[in-house]
Amino acid sequence: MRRVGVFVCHCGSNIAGTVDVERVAKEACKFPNVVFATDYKYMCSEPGQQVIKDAIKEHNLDRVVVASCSPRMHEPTFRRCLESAGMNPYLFEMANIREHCSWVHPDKEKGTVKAIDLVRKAAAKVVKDEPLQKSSIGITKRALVIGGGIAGIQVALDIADAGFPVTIVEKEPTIGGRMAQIDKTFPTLDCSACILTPKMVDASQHPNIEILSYSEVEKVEGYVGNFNITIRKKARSVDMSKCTGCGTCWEKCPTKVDSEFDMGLGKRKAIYTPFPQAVPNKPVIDRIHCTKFKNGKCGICQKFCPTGAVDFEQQDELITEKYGAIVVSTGFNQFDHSVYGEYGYGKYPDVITGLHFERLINASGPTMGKIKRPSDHKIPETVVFVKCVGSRDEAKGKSYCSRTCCMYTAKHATLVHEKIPGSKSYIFYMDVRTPGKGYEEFYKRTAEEYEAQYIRGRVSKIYQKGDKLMVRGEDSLIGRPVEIEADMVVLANAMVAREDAGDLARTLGISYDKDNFFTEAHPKLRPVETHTAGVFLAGACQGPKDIPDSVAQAGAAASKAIGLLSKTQMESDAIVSNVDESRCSGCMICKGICPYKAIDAKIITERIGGKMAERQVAEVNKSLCQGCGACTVACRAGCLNLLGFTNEQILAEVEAVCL
Amino acid sequence: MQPINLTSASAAGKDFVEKVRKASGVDVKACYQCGKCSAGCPVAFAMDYTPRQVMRMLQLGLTEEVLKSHSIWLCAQCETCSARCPRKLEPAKVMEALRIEAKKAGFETEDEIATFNEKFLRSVASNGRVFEAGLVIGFNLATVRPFKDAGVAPSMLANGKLKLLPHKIKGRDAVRRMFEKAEKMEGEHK
Amino acid sequence: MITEKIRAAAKELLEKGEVETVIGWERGTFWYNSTPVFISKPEQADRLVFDDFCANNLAKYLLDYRNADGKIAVFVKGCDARAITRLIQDNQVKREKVYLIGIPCTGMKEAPKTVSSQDVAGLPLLAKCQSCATPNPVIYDILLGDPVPQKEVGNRFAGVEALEAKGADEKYEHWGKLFSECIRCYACRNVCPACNCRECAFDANGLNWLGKQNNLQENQMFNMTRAMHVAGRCIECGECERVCPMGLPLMDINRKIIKDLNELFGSYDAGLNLEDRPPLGQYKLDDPEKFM
Amino acid sequence: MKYAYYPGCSLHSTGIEYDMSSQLVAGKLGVELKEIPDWNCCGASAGHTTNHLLGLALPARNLAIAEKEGLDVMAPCASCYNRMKTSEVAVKSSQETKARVAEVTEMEYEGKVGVKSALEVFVKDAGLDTIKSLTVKNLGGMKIAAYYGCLLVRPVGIGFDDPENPMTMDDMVTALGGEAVDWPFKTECCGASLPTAREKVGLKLVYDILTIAQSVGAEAVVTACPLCFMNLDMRQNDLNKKVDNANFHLPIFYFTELMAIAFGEKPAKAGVGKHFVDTSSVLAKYNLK
Amino acid sequence: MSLNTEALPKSQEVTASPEAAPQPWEPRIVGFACNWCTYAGADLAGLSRLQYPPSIRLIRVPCSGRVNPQFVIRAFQRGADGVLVAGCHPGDCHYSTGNYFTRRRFLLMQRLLEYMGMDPRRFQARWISGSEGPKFQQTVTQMTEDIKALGPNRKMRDVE
Repeated sequence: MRRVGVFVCHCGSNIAGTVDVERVAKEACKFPNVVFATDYKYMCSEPGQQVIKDAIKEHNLDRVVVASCSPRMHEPTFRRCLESAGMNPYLFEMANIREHCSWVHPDKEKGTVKAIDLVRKAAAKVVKDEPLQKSSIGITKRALVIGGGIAGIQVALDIADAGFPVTIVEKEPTIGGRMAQIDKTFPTLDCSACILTPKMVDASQHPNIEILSYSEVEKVEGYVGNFNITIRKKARSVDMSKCTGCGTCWEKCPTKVDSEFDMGLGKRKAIYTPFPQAVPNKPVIDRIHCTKFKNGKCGICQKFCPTGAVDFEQQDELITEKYGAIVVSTGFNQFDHSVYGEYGYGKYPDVITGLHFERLINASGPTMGKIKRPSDHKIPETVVFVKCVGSRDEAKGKSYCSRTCCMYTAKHATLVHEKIPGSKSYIFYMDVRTPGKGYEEFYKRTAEEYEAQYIRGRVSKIYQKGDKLMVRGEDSLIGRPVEIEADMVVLANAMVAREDAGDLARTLGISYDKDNFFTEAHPKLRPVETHTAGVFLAGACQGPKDIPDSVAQAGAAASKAIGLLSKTQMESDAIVSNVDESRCSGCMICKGICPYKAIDAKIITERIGGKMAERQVAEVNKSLCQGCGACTVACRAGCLNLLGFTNEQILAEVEAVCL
Repeated sequence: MQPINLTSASAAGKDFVEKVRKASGVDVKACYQCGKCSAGCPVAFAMDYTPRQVMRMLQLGLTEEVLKSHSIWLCAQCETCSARCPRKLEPAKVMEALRIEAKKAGFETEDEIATFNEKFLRSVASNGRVFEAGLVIGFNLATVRPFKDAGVAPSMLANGKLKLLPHKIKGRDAVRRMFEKAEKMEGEHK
Repeated sequence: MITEKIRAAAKELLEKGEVETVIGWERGTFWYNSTPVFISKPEQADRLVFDDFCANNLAKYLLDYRNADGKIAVFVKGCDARAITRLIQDNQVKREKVYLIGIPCTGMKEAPKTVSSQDVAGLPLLAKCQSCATPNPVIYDILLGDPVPQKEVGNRFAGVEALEAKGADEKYEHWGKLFSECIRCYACRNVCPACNCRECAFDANGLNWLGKQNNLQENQMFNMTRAMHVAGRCIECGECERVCPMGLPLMDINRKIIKDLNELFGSYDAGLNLEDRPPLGQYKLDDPEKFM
Repeated sequence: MKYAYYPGCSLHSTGIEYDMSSQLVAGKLGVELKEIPDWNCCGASAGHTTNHLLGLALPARNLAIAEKEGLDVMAPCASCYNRMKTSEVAVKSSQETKARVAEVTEMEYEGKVGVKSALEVFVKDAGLDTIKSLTVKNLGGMKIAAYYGCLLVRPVGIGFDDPENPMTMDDMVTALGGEAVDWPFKTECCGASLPTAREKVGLKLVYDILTIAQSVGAEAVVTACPLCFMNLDMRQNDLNKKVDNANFHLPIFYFTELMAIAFGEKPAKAGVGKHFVDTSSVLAKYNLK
Repeated sequence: MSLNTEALPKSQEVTASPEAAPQPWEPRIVGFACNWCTYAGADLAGLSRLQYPPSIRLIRVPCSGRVNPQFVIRAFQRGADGVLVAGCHPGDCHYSTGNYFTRRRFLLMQRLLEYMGMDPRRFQARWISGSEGPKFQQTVTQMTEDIKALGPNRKMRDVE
């Protein structure tokens, strides 16, 4: 006979509005084993939890059911409440009569009937609950940062400063990410390289930081505190220990290739570093374009290398390392505007994107900072900026707003005015969204001091006429169609997720939304965590954002990781599988099912038929087991049971719900 | 320019917007006034209200003003706006629905275009096909410009591009009945 | 002729002490069913026989010898050998502890309708042997006699397809009538080599998966759950159907599962080779998602 | 291949050349055209902007007649094609629409047959290789701007080519040995009935198209719609008179005329003599007389 | 001892006529929802106040892989008119492979149930992610309609 207490929450009017909470409490009293039932305005509040604690003492309760919101929200809260009342926190069940009942069923009568059923279900299960203990597991005090952009670098520096070793895995030959391509940064217009490169150098020189550039994460196994991660160090064809970065090889290399870093506006060699201030400043051979790899000839770089660092036979190297925490900061891609037939399908050379423009105005860019249009290298007089290309466009692009384009387009207009005297820039916009600190003032200055002409209206067509680009729009403030003869058009393309974001999410076991941005644990309350414990997010991989927000998130993610790594032991969840060895026949079908390899065979000796005999049974490693329960169904005899969700508990719930 | 009394306008406008939605399948409330339709519209320059403004007037419930506009008649139904709308709306279908509603309400602001269409349909109703010569002459007389484009007539006649007599098809009564039936069935398109 | 070979083989094994026990068949009380026999001395070998009525699948008896020290010899027909493979895969039998004597099998006969007539030749094959796809043992240490040609089996799922074509109510009527006759004697489970748990989930007290009542819905639960438990393990030896006192067509259920497994997850027959893993114990990324 | 041929009102009068050249090309390509008996006008834009149901019913009657003979319809005129395709899609996608249209037309149109534009039949289905092989007198690099207008390519789902940058006619011109000039106004609207009903507005559209065509160095414009043809061809001298420094002498062809000529037919037989803007000089230049 | 076949439940479907019964019959659907995706999706449906018929009772399990086919039979035995098993989309499982096994088990189970005479519409499995509140709402609404059309379930139930 159990002594169960049922506590029904009003949640202000959220539940009480469409569920008769008093009646639910009254009905609850009639359930078997329920000795006490009450209702209260806010169960999760301090006084609410006090009601529970008092009731436990007063009525000598040994099981508690709270009928309120989703267990995903307040299960931990009420478990702590039970713990403080001296009860094992796992003798507790919740009935979700808010999200699954009051909020979705307006009919009060039906809502109440369903609420009563849900409470009966919870009461039936709680009777079968057994006290459970958490077990503690060790933590590998080491963090992995995937993606070496500004966000990744900031996370690494913060964690390293807290005294923990960090590894940055960066897909490109150098860290720096998108920010390295940018010329100036808003709203203060300080030069991007001036504030980024020192951080890159700090990262490379920090004793606690190891940079694995030109590498990718191949496989992630294990769980929070004990990830073992396989990293593929792609073959650079250059021996990093010998190379001094002197640059002779890329001077002598005959093969010229479009530089991805310069968005195809400039050239690079087959052996190259993406940009001069690269960290590590060691080149990589692009095996697709290098003639040595294509037809075995050439090899000039090897001949001229003073330290003999060039090694064509170098192969990819797979290393497996243990980490306690992972921070994902893989950044973003730029929307590919070639889907817009009305803007020329990307065929007009002088219709470029924001990043192309960044490379044009960048002093270390292909045009040494002079804004020359790609088609004939003339300096453009009239520059038209088109915003929301791919953003806020459900038909051909993304439905969301990419947050940063209004500011960087204003910045571009400012720089056009500064760098090309007598030039005129027009900006087609729908809404100017500049909410940051000092952003609005920056935008106002562009319109007033830098004579940028803002036209409210989306551009409908851009076409080549002679050497001019005709841009057709409507100034919707006066309601007149307008046309501009431009020399160059800069499209403010949307920020989209990396094309391999989905695969990385599956590798890490974290979820991602319809646009392939990684999904945070809670949009407001846990923005830098994911539902997978130990995996944190920072920067644009979680959603479009600018540098200040990315760095702020990096700091947050780092603090979360530090919080985790600073613990000596970590409690692993008590919801784990458990084997009834007396009935297990050792068929080991469960072993093949477990995704965490938490089940293994062990030999036990027992007295059978008068003599000692050995027998094989399954054994669950409590720290590896994450409590998914897939093994329990595979076990036909039912000797594997998931504590907290046992077969008996679920059967009891099914029966209670079907009465 | 009198201020618009929005309380009464939007109340009246609400069910007109619903009528437009039923007729055209377009929910004008979804339009966020980006202006891409007006920018791409080939005849926007000649309109009193650009397509975007027409959508805005519907959103604000200015039903009569929109039904009296020139824009809904000048629209050539070339669907450029519908092809490029970022909200996947179809302003062309709205223009079509508004032109039908305007005709029903007796507003034919662009009377010449209205007359041209009427003459066109009357020719179809009576012959089953358009008698082009009759249409042009009828239209010119109705718009009191009897000799408009008269210059081209002789060469067209010579090239057999103008038939003097309409070709009446056998099924012309069936076609005429179609006109009446469609009229009776309110022409609603679900 | 086979019987002499069997006796000679058994005698030699026992004399040499290679095996502790030999499991085979001997003449039963009636001429039309031979029963299993367990001999441990060479001279007892003469009791062994192999005729048209050795239908029993001897593999499951090995479960009683889990902890016996020394090797066990067992005679295996085609279906029995698949059972051995399954038992090894389920870690219930160690390969090195059994000595398998394979016998190519031409199929066992049904018991005669009238006891008196001694006409063996005229008797039809057992249902399970008519659709037998593996007359020759897939695993053995020695093989007595040369392999038997594989006979044309036809569509072994014909019965299942006929049932599938019926309407929902018709099917419920069909199975409802049959299951209401089930007396839950568990003979089918006890004879089935796939059912090799130490203690069956239905016997364990406290785990009330199955009510003790012998009514229709509990019978349905038992039969459906057993079908799901042996999914991917059933070797179509047909013993369950043969031993069922109520004559329920149990193979119609197991064959339905096998048909679905093959259709959904690629062709698979249990017990054919040691490396196979049962389909429900693994997955493919591109598994079908018909109704999800 | 056999099609129910739907000429449409213009092809029996102002667009006579399009009918003549289509028949010739059909003969050369082995496409059998059987004119729909007693076909009626599709209502064009006047129909569906006056009564939506009428706009669907008028084309449906023709489709119903063609369906009786089990033949898909070929409609050279872009407007007729657009209207019939809209009716076909509407009837196929909703039972209710099918019932209402059937009630109006008093004929059953199940939606078993569909409609194709002449461009689809003669170029896409026939295939560029067939066209190349049939070319006897190639166009010798004549610079031609392919003008599609709007109703052939829009709306999406009704139009059969890319709404922003269609290439079917461009490929045909190249296959015939001409040079298809890349220009941005391929799908800008010519104003349809506006040049007739509202001259000041309509003429500006025609003016813009012709100006851009000229600026890219086109020696001729090819189109697949009788209304676009009439606006571009007949209105040139109106523009030359009414707009100062407008001096257009840009020959306009139907794509079927060019195909017929290239396949060895005599230009006159294809109907090029009936144009307003003289075509003989450009044909002579590339000895296609 | 043999059972008399009259005890066999009458298997023709009792079509509930909503007008006649005073209180329209509400089907009872037992739902097994995986904690990380479908349960979160149902929470999101609640957060966005998406109304759906109160016919479903969700049982939370850590992963759809935890749902044993025998639970489904037990639900039908005890009177459920419909059973829904829902979890993360394959590839998104929080435990990486849990739902691959769900898929295999319930593809087989669904066919077995159908083979035994159970109307397939009564047993559904769906992939509903944490961000698909509307999909949860539609699934429940659709399933309620289907089962209302079928009427109360008489099969595999306690024999009245």
